[in-house]
Amino acid sequence: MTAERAYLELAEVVSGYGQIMAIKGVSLRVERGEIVALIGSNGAGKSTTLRTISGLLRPRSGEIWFEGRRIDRAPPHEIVARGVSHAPEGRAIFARMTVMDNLRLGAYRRSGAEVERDIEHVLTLFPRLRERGRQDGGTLSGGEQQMLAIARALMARPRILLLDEPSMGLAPVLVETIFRTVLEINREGTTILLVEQNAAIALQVAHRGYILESGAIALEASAAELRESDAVRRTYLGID
Amino acid sequence: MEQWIQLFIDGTTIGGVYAVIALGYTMVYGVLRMINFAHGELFMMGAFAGFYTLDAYQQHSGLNDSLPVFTIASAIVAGMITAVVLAVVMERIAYRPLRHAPRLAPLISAIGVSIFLRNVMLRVTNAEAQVYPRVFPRGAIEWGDVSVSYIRIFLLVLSVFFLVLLWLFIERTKMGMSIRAVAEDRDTAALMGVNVDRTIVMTFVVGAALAGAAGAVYGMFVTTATAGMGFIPGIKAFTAAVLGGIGSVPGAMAGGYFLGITESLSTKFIGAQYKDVVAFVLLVLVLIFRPWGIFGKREDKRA
Amino acid sequence: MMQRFEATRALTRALDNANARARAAFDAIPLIRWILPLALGVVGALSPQWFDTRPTYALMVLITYLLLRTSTNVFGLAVLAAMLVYLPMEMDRFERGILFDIALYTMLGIGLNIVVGYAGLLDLGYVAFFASGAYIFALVVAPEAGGGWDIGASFWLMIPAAMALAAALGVALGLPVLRLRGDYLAIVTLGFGEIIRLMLNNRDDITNGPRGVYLIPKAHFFDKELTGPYELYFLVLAGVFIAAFAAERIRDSRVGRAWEAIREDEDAASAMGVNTTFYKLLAFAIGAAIGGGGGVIYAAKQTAIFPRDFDLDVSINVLALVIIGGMGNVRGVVLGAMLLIGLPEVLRDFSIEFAFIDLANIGADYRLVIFGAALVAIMVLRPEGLLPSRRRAAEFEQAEMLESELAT
Amino acid sequence: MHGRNGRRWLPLSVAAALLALFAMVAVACGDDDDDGGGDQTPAATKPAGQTPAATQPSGGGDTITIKKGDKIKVGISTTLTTDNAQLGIPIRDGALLAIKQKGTIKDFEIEGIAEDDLCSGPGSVTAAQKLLSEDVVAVQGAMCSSGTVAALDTYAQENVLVISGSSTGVQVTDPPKANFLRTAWNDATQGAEMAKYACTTLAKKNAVLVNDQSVYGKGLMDVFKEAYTGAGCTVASEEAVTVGEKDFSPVVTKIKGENPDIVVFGGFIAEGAVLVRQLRDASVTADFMGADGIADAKFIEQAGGAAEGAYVSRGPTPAESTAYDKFAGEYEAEYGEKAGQFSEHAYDAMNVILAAIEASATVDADGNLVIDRQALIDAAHDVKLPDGASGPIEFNADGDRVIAAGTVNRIDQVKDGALERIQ
Repeated sequence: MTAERAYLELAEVVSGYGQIMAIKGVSLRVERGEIVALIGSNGAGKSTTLRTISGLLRPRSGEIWFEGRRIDRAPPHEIVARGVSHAPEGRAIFARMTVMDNLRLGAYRRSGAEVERDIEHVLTLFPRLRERGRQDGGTLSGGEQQMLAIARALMARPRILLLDEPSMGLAPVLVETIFRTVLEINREGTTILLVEQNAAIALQVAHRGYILESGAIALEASAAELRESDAVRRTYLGID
Repeated sequence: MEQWIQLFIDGTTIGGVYAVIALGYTMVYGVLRMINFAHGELFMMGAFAGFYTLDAYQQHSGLNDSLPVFTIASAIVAGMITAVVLAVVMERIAYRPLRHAPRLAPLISAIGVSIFLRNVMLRVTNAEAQVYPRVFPRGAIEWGDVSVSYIRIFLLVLSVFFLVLLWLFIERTKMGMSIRAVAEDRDTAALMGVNVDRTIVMTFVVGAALAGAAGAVYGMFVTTATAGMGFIPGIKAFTAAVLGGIGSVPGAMAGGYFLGITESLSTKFIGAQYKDVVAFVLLVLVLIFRPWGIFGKREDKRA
Repeated sequence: MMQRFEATRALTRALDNANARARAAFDAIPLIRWILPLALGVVGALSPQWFDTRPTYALMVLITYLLLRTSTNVFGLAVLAAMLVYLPMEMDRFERGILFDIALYTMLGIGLNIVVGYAGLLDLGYVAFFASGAYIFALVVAPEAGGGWDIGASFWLMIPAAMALAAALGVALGLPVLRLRGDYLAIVTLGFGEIIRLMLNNRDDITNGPRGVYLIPKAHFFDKELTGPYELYFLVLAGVFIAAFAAERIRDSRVGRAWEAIREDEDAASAMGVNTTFYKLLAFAIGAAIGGGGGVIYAAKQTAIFPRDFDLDVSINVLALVIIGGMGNVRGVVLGAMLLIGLPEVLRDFSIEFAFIDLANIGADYRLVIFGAALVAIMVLRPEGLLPSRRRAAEFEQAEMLESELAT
Repeated sequence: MHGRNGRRWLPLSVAAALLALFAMVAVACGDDDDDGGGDQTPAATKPAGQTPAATQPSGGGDTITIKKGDKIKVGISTTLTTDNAQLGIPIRDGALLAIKQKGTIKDFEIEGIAEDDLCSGPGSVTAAQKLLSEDVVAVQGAMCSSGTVAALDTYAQENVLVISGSSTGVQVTDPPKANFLRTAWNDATQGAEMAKYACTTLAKKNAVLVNDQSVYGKGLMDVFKEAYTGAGCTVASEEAVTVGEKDFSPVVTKIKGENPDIVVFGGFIAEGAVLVRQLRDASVTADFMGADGIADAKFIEQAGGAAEGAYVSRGPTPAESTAYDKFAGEYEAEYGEKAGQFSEHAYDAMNVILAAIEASATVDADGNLVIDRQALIDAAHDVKLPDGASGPIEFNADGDRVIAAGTVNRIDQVKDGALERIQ
């Protein structure tokens, strides 16, 4: 154990709801510039992990470090201010607000002309959203909502992006579009922690991966190794 | 005919008061899914603050015969400040600890706050109605038999002004946007960097400022303040908020005016003793046919 | 600027911590749960300078103690029953009056608990049923009112009759509003309560209007006239036991499970084939019947009733005692009734005198101020109620989880 | 918990059985133990099958003994919380003033105990129970007619003398109660006198009646209407206002449309002042008339200038009386505030109580004060106070005041911001 911390580091984090602890001592590290995939089945604690990082849940014990500072006691809005942006599970679009308002909310902590520039930027990433700008968020299709969720998360100019199940419920074509954009975002310099049930695609874009089982890390390896691992193939990729 | 117009104006006046109070209910409900039963008491405290301000002026220097604009403004501001301070304190002490409690717990806590404030004021005033000094020149604009006094015009205009102001605040400002966001989805709003606690406090502040101002102006209109004066407008405004679709800002406005006008017209129609019956029957009917209120969103199943 | 923020934050944190500590202390330390009530009981019972109404106070504390301490075992209940009967003999008229009110409100609380606690239907107009029970009885038996409806109906006959009529009213009121949920239902029921009261006030021809119905004859138990709260207290007590017994039996039956399903997720319940309309109406009907029965006893004790007796405060009081006690169980209702109905009355005689402040009249003058503050304090310290049923406590945890999950 | 549900009925039913057993015993004992706490009051056994009206409480050996050195306790049931306290507190103070002035009866000090009756039936019953548990000799109250009607039964059970200074409702003494008297004027008298004055003396032939939907206001207006129409005048419409509301504009608009000669109001200060002010603001010029519910300086104060010219009926009063002024001066000297509209009636009621105690109490061999309850009630019936602050006081068999010869129903008019007697 060195004193040196990773870019994002979770150390023995225990967290959950009420008496029920959905994660029971998760430790993981994400280095700057990486895409790290967190893979696990339903109920393994993936979303809980992300919600704990972004401050929606306060860990019962353990530490979370980001850029050398502890963030596990900070409220969510401060964590956002430090550069952690979270596109939550199920997209959580503000259905009664327009697409533009959703994007502006993403840049809530900033203001001025640069916000408009950023909007322009994310709209080039997701051209589909441009057409929908005046529409209420609730009227978008599932894929559009997912795009909006990611776009909105980018509006905070995150240094790390937490993506929760971006592929959920989407047609394969759309999934591909979205993951292509994810890669692009990463190339622009944003670190990404990606939670996915669809391990195949997650491991294609990720550099490294963690397997989460019943609230604990079962395996850690590079994406390539995980893709080859028998256990992973059997459980998460389906044997083909 | 002229009587109908007069009744309509009467109803619009009290409806405006209901609407302004209803906004506080509906906004707090929006962000917290909680009925702030003490909201009517904020209105009452605003009326008292207004009274004490005007009374102090009168004791100190006497009130001029001309329209004392500054005095009136300061009474309204005093009402707002009092209500806001109280709202912030009550949110901190009585509601915030219950953020994750079963949903009926804050309701009871609010009832406790309401009983507390009402009885404190009863003690302070020795249960006597406090009479406002008359700051508005008596007189009215007359049109045939229709007569609209200056203070009524002021009240009418001010309620509309407040409603517009609030509308702009909610729709056009960043804080307003964060209130809408928190109302819709508290956690996601937090993920956007919205300080949820501060937004909730802000919601209380805005609602209380409106209620406090309404209380002070209403006090000038009816020229009395009593400890129990918040109760009936509170219930009516709550009804108005539900009528419009609770959680909906335009709904609360529409509901307030609708209720006020209905009450007023039914006084003529059916009899004053039945006006509340009419109001509640109407409420039931509206909700039977539109269970989510006039302006509410039907998808809101959790409410 | 930054420092100011830090200061606010530190203060906030300190408040949070203090709050959490107070709550933890209440939960964890037997001293507070058991020993303190006992000590309070002994001190209060021996200290006339604090409380004049000592037997009531002692009874309240003792029952509290028993409720907190024992789960339902024969011994505890026997002691409780013995005390409920014995202590009133030691009480004076006022204390018996308080006791009657506590018992009556316990009964109403049990009724409302079926609607709110079991079926999850927020009802702010429960007074409607209470009022209808009282008025049905009063109008039938009081010759002064309504031009002599005196058909010589016995009090005992009127209880089931009024209950049945109240239940019918419950169904009638319930039918149009079943589609409504949550707070919409709350305001509509509130509206119903007010409509009933206003109609009682306005329809002079039937109800004698604001002048009320008076000279209501006393109930008789064989040859014994039930003159006042003391005698009727036993009747209410019987009512409480029957209602409690029925309520708990129903809760644990198939009906109770249906209610639970509806409360948890109405759509899911409906999808599973639960006839939600029927079960919701059933909850209204049973709750209304109990309220109506309470109304009859109330009218008999009061001998004069007025529309104003049935205002929104009654509904709010009953709801508040159910929630403060801890929704979904009878023990909580008892405790809630004692606190909400008993406390303001016992406080009448509360006085403190020290140093330069003369608080001799603190109880008489400030009892409602204290009462309001106490409501807030209880809710903040025990948001799930003082005695939540274990099932409910589990739900509370779950609710918290759902709360974050759904980000309401 | 779940697993034990099935067995829960066992303890419950055992408890219920025990309870039933105890209850039977207790009810059986109840006959001899009517008031367990009251060592001073031996129980009164009541004949079985007594009529519900309980107009003739059993008297007999029902006496109160006050030990040497103890105080004579007298109860005051009035409203001390809620908005109605602005009526209730001056009532309490009026009654307390009488006690203070009296000082002692047969060397026994007198203590007034005020309880909050919330101006409601249930509240008044609770206050009655409280006062009885304090072993009061007699009670001034309850404040509101509904409260008195509801609480009288409780008082009758102990045969306690009750005199109200403010319950004016017709039904309070109809049917009459043996233990009840009042120094307040029966609305039946007052309403009729008001109607006569409005229709005949003022010659205002067309009236709108407004009541506050209370026992008092509605009752008074009903009596008024009957007498008024009986005298050949017409009631254009009957309106109602809700207690606690402050904006009566729609009602005012409606009244304006009726264009009456006079607006008659049955209710109290809070609503009355608001109503008259809003009438004047809407330039309704009809006369305004109210009764003792608004006969108070606070009405004028709260109405601003609008009360000017309003008629206020105050019940039968001798043409010349200095008694009220004397009382009002003493009241103000004592409390630093003006007396309320029922203060003098409460003061008189308390004086009747004190006079009756003085007349009926005896000191026994041990130096204890012995008061026979029935004798006290009888003595109260016989009390005559020619110089009562609210006029000469004498009671008829019903417990209502006798209208003394040479008195007329007093009507005041607001002139220059003060009530001035005009009849």
